Amino acid sequence: MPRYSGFRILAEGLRGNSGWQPAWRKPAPKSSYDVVVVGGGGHGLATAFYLAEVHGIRNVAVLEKGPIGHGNTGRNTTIVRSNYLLPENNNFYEHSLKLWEGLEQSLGYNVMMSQRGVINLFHNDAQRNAALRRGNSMRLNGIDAEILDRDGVKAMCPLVDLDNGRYPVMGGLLQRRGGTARHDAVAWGFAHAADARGVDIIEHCEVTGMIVEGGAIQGVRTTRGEIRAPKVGLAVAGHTSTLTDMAGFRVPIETHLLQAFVSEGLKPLIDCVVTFGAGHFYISQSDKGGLVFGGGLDGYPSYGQRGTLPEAEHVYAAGISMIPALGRLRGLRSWAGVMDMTPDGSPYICKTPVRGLYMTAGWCYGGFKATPGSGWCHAWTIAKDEPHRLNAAHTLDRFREGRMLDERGNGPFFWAQ
Amino acid sequence: MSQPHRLAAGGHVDRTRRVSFTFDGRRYEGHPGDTLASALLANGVRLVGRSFKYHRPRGIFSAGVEEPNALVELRDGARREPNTRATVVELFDGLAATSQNRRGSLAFDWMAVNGLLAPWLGAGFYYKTFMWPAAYWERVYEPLIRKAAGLGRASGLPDPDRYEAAHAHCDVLVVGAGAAGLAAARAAGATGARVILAEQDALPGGDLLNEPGLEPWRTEALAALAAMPEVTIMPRTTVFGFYDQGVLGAVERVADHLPEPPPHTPRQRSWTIRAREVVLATGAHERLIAFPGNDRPGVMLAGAARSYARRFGVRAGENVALFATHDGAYDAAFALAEAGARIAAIIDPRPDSPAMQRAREAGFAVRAGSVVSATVGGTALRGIELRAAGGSGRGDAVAADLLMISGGWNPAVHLASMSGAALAWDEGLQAFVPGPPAQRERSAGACRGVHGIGAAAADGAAAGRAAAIAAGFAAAPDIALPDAPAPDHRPHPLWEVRGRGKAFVDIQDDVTADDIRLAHREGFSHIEHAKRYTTHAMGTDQGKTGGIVGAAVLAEARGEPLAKVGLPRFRPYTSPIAWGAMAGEGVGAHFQPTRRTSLHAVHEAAGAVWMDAGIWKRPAYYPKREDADAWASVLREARAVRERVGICDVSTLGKIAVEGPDAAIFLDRVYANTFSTLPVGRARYGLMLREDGIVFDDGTTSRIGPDRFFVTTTTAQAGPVMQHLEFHLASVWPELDVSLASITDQWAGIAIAGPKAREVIAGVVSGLDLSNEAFPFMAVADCMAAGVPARLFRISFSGELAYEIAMPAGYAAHVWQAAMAAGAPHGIEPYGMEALGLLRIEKGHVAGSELNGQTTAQDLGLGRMLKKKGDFIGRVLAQRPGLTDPSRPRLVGLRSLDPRRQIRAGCHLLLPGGDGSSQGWITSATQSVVDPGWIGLGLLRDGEARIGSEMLAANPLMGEEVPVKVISPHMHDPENLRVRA
Amino acid sequence: MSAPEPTHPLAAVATPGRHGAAGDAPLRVTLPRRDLVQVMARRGREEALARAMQDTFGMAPPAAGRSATGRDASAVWIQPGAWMLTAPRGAEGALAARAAAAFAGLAAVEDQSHGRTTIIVSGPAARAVLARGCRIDLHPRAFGPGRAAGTQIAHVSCLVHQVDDAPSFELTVFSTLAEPFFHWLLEAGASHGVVIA
Amino acid sequence: MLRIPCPHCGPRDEAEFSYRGDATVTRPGPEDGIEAFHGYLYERRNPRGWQVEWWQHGAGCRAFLKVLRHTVTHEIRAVATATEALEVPEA
Ligand SMILES: Cc1cc2nc3c(=O)[nH]c(=O)nc-3n(C[C@H](O)[C@H](O)[C@H](O)COP(=O)(O)OP(=O)(O)OC[C@H]3O[C@@H](n4cnc5c(N)ncnc54)[C@H](O)[C@@H]3O)c2cc1C
Ligand SMILES: NC(=O)c1ccc[n+]([C@@H]2O[C@H](COP(=O)([O-])OP(=O)(O)OC[C@H]3O[C@@H](n4cnc5c(N)ncnc54)[C@H](O)[C@@H]3O)[C@@H](O)[C@H]2O)c1
Ligand SMILES: Cc1cc2nc3c(=O)[nH]c(=O)nc-3n(C[C@H](O)[C@H](O)[C@H](O)COP(=O)(O)O)c2cc1C
Ligand SMILES: [Zn+2]
Repeated sequence: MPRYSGFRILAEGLRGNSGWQPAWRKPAPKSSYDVVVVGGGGHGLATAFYLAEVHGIRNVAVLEKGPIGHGNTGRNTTIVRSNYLLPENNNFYEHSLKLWEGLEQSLGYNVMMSQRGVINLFHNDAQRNAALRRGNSMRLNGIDAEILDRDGVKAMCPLVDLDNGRYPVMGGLLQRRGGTARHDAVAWGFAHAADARGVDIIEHCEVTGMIVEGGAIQGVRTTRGEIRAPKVGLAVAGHTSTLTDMAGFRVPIETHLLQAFVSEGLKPLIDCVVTFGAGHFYISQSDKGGLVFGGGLDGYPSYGQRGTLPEAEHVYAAGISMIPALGRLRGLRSWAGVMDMTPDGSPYICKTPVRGLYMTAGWCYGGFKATPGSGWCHAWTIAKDEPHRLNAAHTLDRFREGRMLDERGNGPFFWAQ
Repeated sequence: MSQPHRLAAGGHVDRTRRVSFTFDGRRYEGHPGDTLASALLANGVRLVGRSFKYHRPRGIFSAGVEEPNALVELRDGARREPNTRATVVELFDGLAATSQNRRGSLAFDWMAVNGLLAPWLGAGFYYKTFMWPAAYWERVYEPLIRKAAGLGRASGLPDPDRYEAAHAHCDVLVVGAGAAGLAAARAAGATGARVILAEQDALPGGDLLNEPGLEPWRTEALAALAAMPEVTIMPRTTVFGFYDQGVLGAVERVADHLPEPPPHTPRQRSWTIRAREVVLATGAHERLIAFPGNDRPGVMLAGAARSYARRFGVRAGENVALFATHDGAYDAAFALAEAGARIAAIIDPRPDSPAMQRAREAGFAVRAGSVVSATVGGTALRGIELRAAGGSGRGDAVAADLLMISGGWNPAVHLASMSGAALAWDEGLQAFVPGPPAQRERSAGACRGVHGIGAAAADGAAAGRAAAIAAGFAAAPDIALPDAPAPDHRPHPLWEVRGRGKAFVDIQDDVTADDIRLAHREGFSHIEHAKRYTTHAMGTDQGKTGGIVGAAVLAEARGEPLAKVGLPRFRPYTSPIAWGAMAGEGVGAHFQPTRRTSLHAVHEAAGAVWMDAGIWKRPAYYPKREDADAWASVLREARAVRERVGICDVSTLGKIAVEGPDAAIFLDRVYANTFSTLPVGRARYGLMLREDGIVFDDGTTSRIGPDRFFVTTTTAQAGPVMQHLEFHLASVWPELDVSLASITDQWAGIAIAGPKAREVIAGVVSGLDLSNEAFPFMAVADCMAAGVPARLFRISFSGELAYEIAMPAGYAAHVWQAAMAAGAPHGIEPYGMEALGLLRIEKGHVAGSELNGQTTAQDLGLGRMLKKKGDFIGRVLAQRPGLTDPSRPRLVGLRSLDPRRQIRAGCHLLLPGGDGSSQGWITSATQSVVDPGWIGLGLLRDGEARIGSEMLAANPLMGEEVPVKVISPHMHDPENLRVRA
Repeated sequence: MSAPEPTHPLAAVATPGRHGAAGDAPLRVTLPRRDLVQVMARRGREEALARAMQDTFGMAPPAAGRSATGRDASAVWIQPGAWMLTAPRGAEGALAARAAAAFAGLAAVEDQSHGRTTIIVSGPAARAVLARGCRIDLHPRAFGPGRAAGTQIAHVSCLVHQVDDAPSFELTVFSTLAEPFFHWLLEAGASHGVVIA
Repeated sequence: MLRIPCPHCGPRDEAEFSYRGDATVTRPGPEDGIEAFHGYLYERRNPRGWQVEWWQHGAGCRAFLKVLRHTVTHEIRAVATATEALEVPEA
C-alpha cells in the first residue's frame, strides 16, 4: 500500500477516507517459511522487520495467538531510555535508543517517540552515588546523562515536592534523550513496515508445539496447522517458559505481573518522565492527556494480566508523596502485564539448546525501550546464527558461567527484582 | 424567576431550602437533593461543555456515572477537580463549577474550527503524519497535539484534603441499592448474615427513586435494613473493582457533598472489602443510538430525562421528542408529560408495540417505523429530522428542544467481568450479560438483564438468600416484594442511523461510526484494535453509553455477529476514583514509617543532623557553632575518635538470637566462615554469601553460650538476613533444632571508640576485668553498665581500640549519658554516620556501597575467609568461572594526588592517557583525618597489581577528572595494632 | 547503682489528654509497661514445655491464635511453637530469668520487654478505629477475648490481642516503630476522639 | 488480592505474606556441583497453571508455607506447612 504522509491524509480526506487499506495484510499461513517468529508483540514484529530490512530475509512469518500488540507492548508505561549501569546493557539500550530516534522515518509510521527527558530522582547519599556511578558509566560509553540538583529537578518538573515527603529529593539523574513512545503505534508501525517488506503477519495463530528433530528445530505446530521453518525465533515475553517447555528445556524466567494505571485526560501537567527513587513509582503524561503511571511488581507469579489492590495503593501513595498535586485527579483504569523476570534483571537475546531456535526474552519490565534493539539483535542472531557484539553477553548460559548482568545487585529472582 | 424548569412538586429534592452555586461565574439556585446537572437543567442551562477533539457544544446527556459530556472543573484553587461529572455532583451551598476544554467562551469556542478539519482528523490520523522533518515532532507537532488533547485542567497545587483507608469483612456484599440490591440485602440480612450494602448514590433506591408509587416499599426496606444490626448500608460508596478471592475495592465519598470536609473528617475513604459472597445488583446503563448530530445539547438518554422529572422535579425540555427502540423507554414520555412538557413526537423504528399503543392513547404523536436522521440547532437543540426506518435522505422536521433517546440497556456487568466471569450474549436484550461466575459472586436485577422493579426485586431477594445460604446461614422467611409491572426492554436492534454528519458512538472522545469503519478498513478490526485506533470507549466514561454501539458498528462492518465481536475488556475502575482515596493516609511524611532508635531524643538534644538509612533516621553528624561547614563537623568527630574517644549509636544493626543444640552447625552453613569453633565469650567477623556466591551480608557474631549466639547484621540487611535464615531452617534444613528471634529492638548499641575508650568503659562498666589480657580484642561478656544489665563487646569498625555496649533499649539514654560523663575528662564526642563512614574507609572496612550485591568475597579481598571444608550457602556457585575470574575488579584504596581535589563515590577510574574505558569505580570516598586529603575505596580491574600506580577519577557528569593514586585499602593501621592495644 | 526507669518509646509523643474530635465515645488508650518474653520450644519438647509452663505459670501454652492467662502472667501464641509471655512490669529481667530457669532445655527464651511496646485501645470505637489499618476481622463472630493474631497495621507488624469485651485490644509493636504506629493510631481515632490516659 | 489460608492463622491478606519462589526445587547436596545448583537456583518450571510455591507469613506467624496456587486464576487450592507434603489440609 502507498506510504503514509500528510499529503495522503489530505487527499484521502477529500475523498471521504475511502481509499485507506489495511495497515498490514491478513494472510493465511503458508506451510513453510525461512524464519518463523513466534509472538506478535513489538519484539517479534521488530525481529521480522529487521530480518527483512537488514538481512534481506523476507520469507518470514510472525505468529501471534491474539491480535498483535496486545501483550506487554500494548500495556506498558512506554518509557524509553538507555540509562543503564553495566556496559553490556547500556551499550545495547543505547543502540536501541538510536534506532528509536529514526524509527518514524524507517517505518514510515508515527510511533510518537517523544524525547521529553527521563529523570530518576535520588533521595540520599547512597542513591546519589549509585546515580553518579550509573550516569558516569553512560557518559563514558558516549550516552547522554546529566546530574540535576534540586533546582534542576524543580525546573524540569515543578510539581515534584522536593521537601515535604518522607524522603526529600536530593537531585536526579536525567537522560534528556529518554522519553516515551506510543505503545500501540510501535506494534502497528513495525507490522506495517514488515508487511510492506513481505513478512506475513498471522494473527490468531497460537503456537501449541515445537517440532524438534535431532536437536534441531524444524517448525511449529499451531492452531492454524503445522508450519515448517529451519529457524524459529521466540519473542513471547512472559510466555517464554511455555514455549521452551514445548521445545524440551527450562529457562531462568519467572512470569510475574506488573500493573499500570492511567488517569483521566488532563491538559498538559507533567512534561517529562519522572521516577521516584524512594518508592517504586514512575509517571508521564500521554499525548492524549492521561497520566500513565506504575510501580513495582505485585510480587508473585501470574499469567493473569490483572493486578490487585495493595500494590495499587502503594503506587498511588508513592505518587502523591512525590507529587501532592495529584490528590484530586482520578485514576481511570488499571491493568497488568505478564513479565518475563530473569534472575539478574537482564534479558536474553541468544541461541538456545535447540539448534535453529533463538529467543529474545527476559525483558522484565524494561523491554519496551528495547523493542527496536531487541528486534535488530535478534534478527542478527537468527540471520548469522551467532550473536552480535551488542547481545553477546545476554545468553542463557551466563548463570552457569557466573557472568550475571545484575544491574541492581538483588540476586537471583529477588523477588523478582 | 429562578429555576424556570423546576416542577412544583415531587421528587427527592427539598424545596424548602435553597442552595446557591455558580457555573462559569454566573450564580444560580437549586435545592438540596439536586445534582449539579439537575440544578443546571432546572435553571435552563443546556450548554455545559465542549468536546474532546472537535470542540462541539455539549450538554447533559445522562443522569449518572455514565455521563460522557457534562464534565466540569469543580471547585477552585487547590480543590479544583477537573473532569467532574455534573450528573453525580451533589449540590452544596457555594459550589463553583467551570466548563472545560474550551478556548474562548463556552458559547463561542474558536477551536470548533476543528470540526471543519474533521475529514483530516479521522481515527489515527496522527500515526500517518507528522513524521517529517524528524526534529519537528517534539518541537512543533507534539506540543500542539498535547495542548489540544486532554480534558480539564489540574490545579497543580497540593490537595488540602485528607483521605483514609479502611478494611471491612462481611458474609454478603451487595453492590447497588436499587430494587434488586435492597431486596438482596434484606433477604441476606434476614438470615443473620453480616451484610454490607454499598451504593454509589447518596440516596439508596436506584430506579426506585424514579417511581413515586413505590416509595413506601423503598422506605420500608431501608427501615428494615436499619433495624438489622449486622447490616451496614454504605451510601456514596462506589465499588470500583472486583479483585481475586472475594476482595472488592470501594471508595466512600465522605465529604464531597460539603463545601469542605469538617474537622477530623476525611474527604473520602477507601475500603477494602472481603466478602464471602457477593451479590452484584449494579443495574444497567442506557445506550445511545448513533445518528447524525446525536451529541447536540438537548439530546439526552430517555431514562435520564425521566429521572430528572421524577427524582429531581426538573423538566429537561418543554417540547420533547422520544427516539426509542423498545417499550421500556416509553415511561420517559409519560414522565415528561406528567411534568408538563409537550410530547412532540415519539419515533420508533418498530412497526407497532403495546407501549406505542398506550402512547397513542395518551395522545402522543407516535411515528412508528421511523428513525431520527439528524438534529437541528446550534448550541441547543431546536428540532429533529425523521425518516422511515431503512430509508435514506432527509425526512420530516419536528421542532423539539429535548430529544430523549434509548437504544436499549447495557447491563452493568463491569464487576462481574472483573471477577472473571465470561460475558454471554442475550439476543432478546441485544446485550451482554454475565456468564457463569468464576468467583463466589452472583448478579441480580437489571445487571443481568432482569428488568422491571418487581422482577428485579424478586431476583435480588433470591440472590441475597442464596448468597447467605452459601455463606453458611439458614434460610429465613421471604420478604415482601414490590408489585410493579415489568416493561419490555427488549430493543429492536437499531444501532445507527446513517446520514450526513457525525454520528457519535463515543460522545466524549468524538469517535464516530465512520471512525470505526475506517479502523476496520485499515485492518484494526479486532475490537481491542478498533478501540485503541479510534480511542473508542477510552474516555472517562469508558464507553458506558456507546461502547456497545461502536462494537455493533464494527460487527456490521466485519459482517459478523456482535456476539462474536464482543466488547473491550472491562477493568477497574467502574468509575474514575480520586488518587488521594486510593493512596489513603500513608502519604507524604507517612509514606513509610520512620524507625527511630531509643537514643533518638538524645541525638535530637545534641543537635544531630539526620539522615535516612533505609527507614531509619540516624544522626549524620552533630554540628557545633564553631564548625565552618558540615565537613568541619565530620572531621572534628572523626579526629576525636582517632585522637581521644568518640561515642556512636549503633542500635540500628540487625540483631538475631540464634539458639539451640544445632545453632553452631546452622551458622557454619549460613556463614562462609566457621562459627562452631568459636569459644564462648568471643566474637567473630562473619561473611554470608547468597546462594549464587555473591556476598550477602557481614557482621560480628558472638557466642554467648554453648548453644546461644548473638548474630549481628548490617542495618540494611537485617530483614533480608532474618528471612534468609528462616527460609533455610524451614525449607532446607528442617532437621536442625534452632530457634531464631529478632532482638534488634530489644538491644540498643553504643560504640565507644578511640585510644581512651578503655578509660571511658572503665567508668561505665562494672564487674569486668578490662585489661587487654582478660578482655582482648573480640572478647564478649555480660556485665553491668551504669547500673543496668549490659553486654560488652570488644569490636571495632573504626580501627581504633573500641567497645560496643549493648543494653536493653530503654536504658540506652541512661548509659549514653553515663558514658558521656565518664568520657568528659577525655574529651569524648558523639560521632555520626558521616564520621563513621570516614573512619571505616580509612581502615578499609567494607560497607553497603561495597557489599552492593554485585561483589564476591575475593573482589573485596575477603576470599581467605571462605572455609575450605564443609558446605555453606554460596560455596558451589561461588566457584563459577565468571566469579573467580582474576580480571574482576578488586577492592583498592585511592588517594587524590592533590589533597584539595575531591573525589566522589560514583567516579569511574580511567587509565591516564588511555582509551577512556572504565577500569573500575569509586565505591566510597571521604576526606581523611590521618593523612588529610581525599581518599576512597574502589573496585578496580587488576586492582592489586595496580597498587602504586596512578589513575584518573573521572566524573564526566560533573566535569571532574582527578588524578588519584591506587593504594592498599587498609590505609590506617594495617597491622591492627590499635584495635588490639 | 540501682537501675533507673527505662525510657518509654512513646515518651515523646503520647501526651495524656484528649486528641481529635470531641465525640462521646472516644477511643481510650493506655500504655501499660509490660514485661514480654519470647519463648520458643525446642524440637520435640513441646509437651514438657507445656508441663513446665503449667507448673511455673499456672497455664497451658495457648493454641494458635489464642492467649492464656495464668497465675501472674499470660501467654500469647505468636508462632508455631512460640509464645510471648507477658506480665506487668517487674524487676528488670526477672520474668525472663524465671522463664529461662523453668524452661531450661525445653525452650529458647529471649527477653523482649524493651523490644516491644504495648498499647491498649479500648471502648466501643476500638473496632472501627482498628479497621482503619487492621486487615483482620475483629467482629465478635470472628474474634473475641482470648484471641490473638499477628498482623500488620500501617506498615508496622503488630500483635493484636483482645483482652475483654469492652472491647479492649492489647497491641504489641516493635519499639523502634512504636512512634509511627502511634501516630497512625491517633489519626485513625481522630474522628471518634482519642483519650490517652 | 490473594487471601492465603495460613494453616496457623487462618485466611489472611496477601499483604501479610511474601512470595519466595517455586517450592518444588530442592537444594542439591554439597557435592552435586555447579550444574545441580544452577538447576536449583535458576531454572524454573514457571508453569501457566498450578504451582506449589513458598510464601512466608511474615507479618503473622512468620512460617514458611507451601501454597498450591493457580498462576492464571490465582485460585489457592491447598496450603501446607514447610515440612508437609502438599495435600489439602484439614482445617
Ligand atoms: C505494566 C507494564 C509497564 C511497563 N513499562 C515499561 C516501560 O515503561 N518501559 C519499558 O521499556 N518497558 C516496560 N515494560 C516492559 C515491556 O512492555 C515489555 O518488556 C515489552 O513490551 C515486551 O515486548 P514483547 O514484544 O517481548 O512482548 P509482548 O508485547 O508481550 O509480545 C509477546 C506476544 O507473544 C504472543 N504469544 C505468547 N505465546 C504465544 C504462542 N504460544 N503463540 C503465538 N503467540 C504467542 C503474545 O500474545 C504477545 O502478543 C512494561 C511492562 C508492563 C506490563
Ligand atoms: N432509568 C431507568 O429506566 C432504569 C435504569 C436502570 C434500571 N431500571 C430498572 O430498575 C430495575 C432494576 O433494578 P436494579 O436494582 O437492578 O437496578 P437499579 O438501576 O435500580 O439499581 C442499581 C444501583 O446500583 C448502584 N450501583 C451501580 N454500580 C455501582 C457500583 N459499582 N458501586 C456502588 N453502587 C453501584 C446504582 O447507583 C444504582 O443505585 C428494573 O425495573 C429496571 O428496568 C430502570
Ligand atoms: C500508555 C497507555 C495509555 C493508556 N491510556 C488510556 C486511556 O486514555 N484510556 C483508557 O481507557 N485506557 C488507556 N490505556 C489502557 C488500555 O485501555 C488498556 O487497559 C491496556 O492497554 C491494557 O489492555 P487490556 O485492558 O485490554 O488488557 C492506556 C494504556 C497505555 C499503555
Ligand atoms: Zn500464619
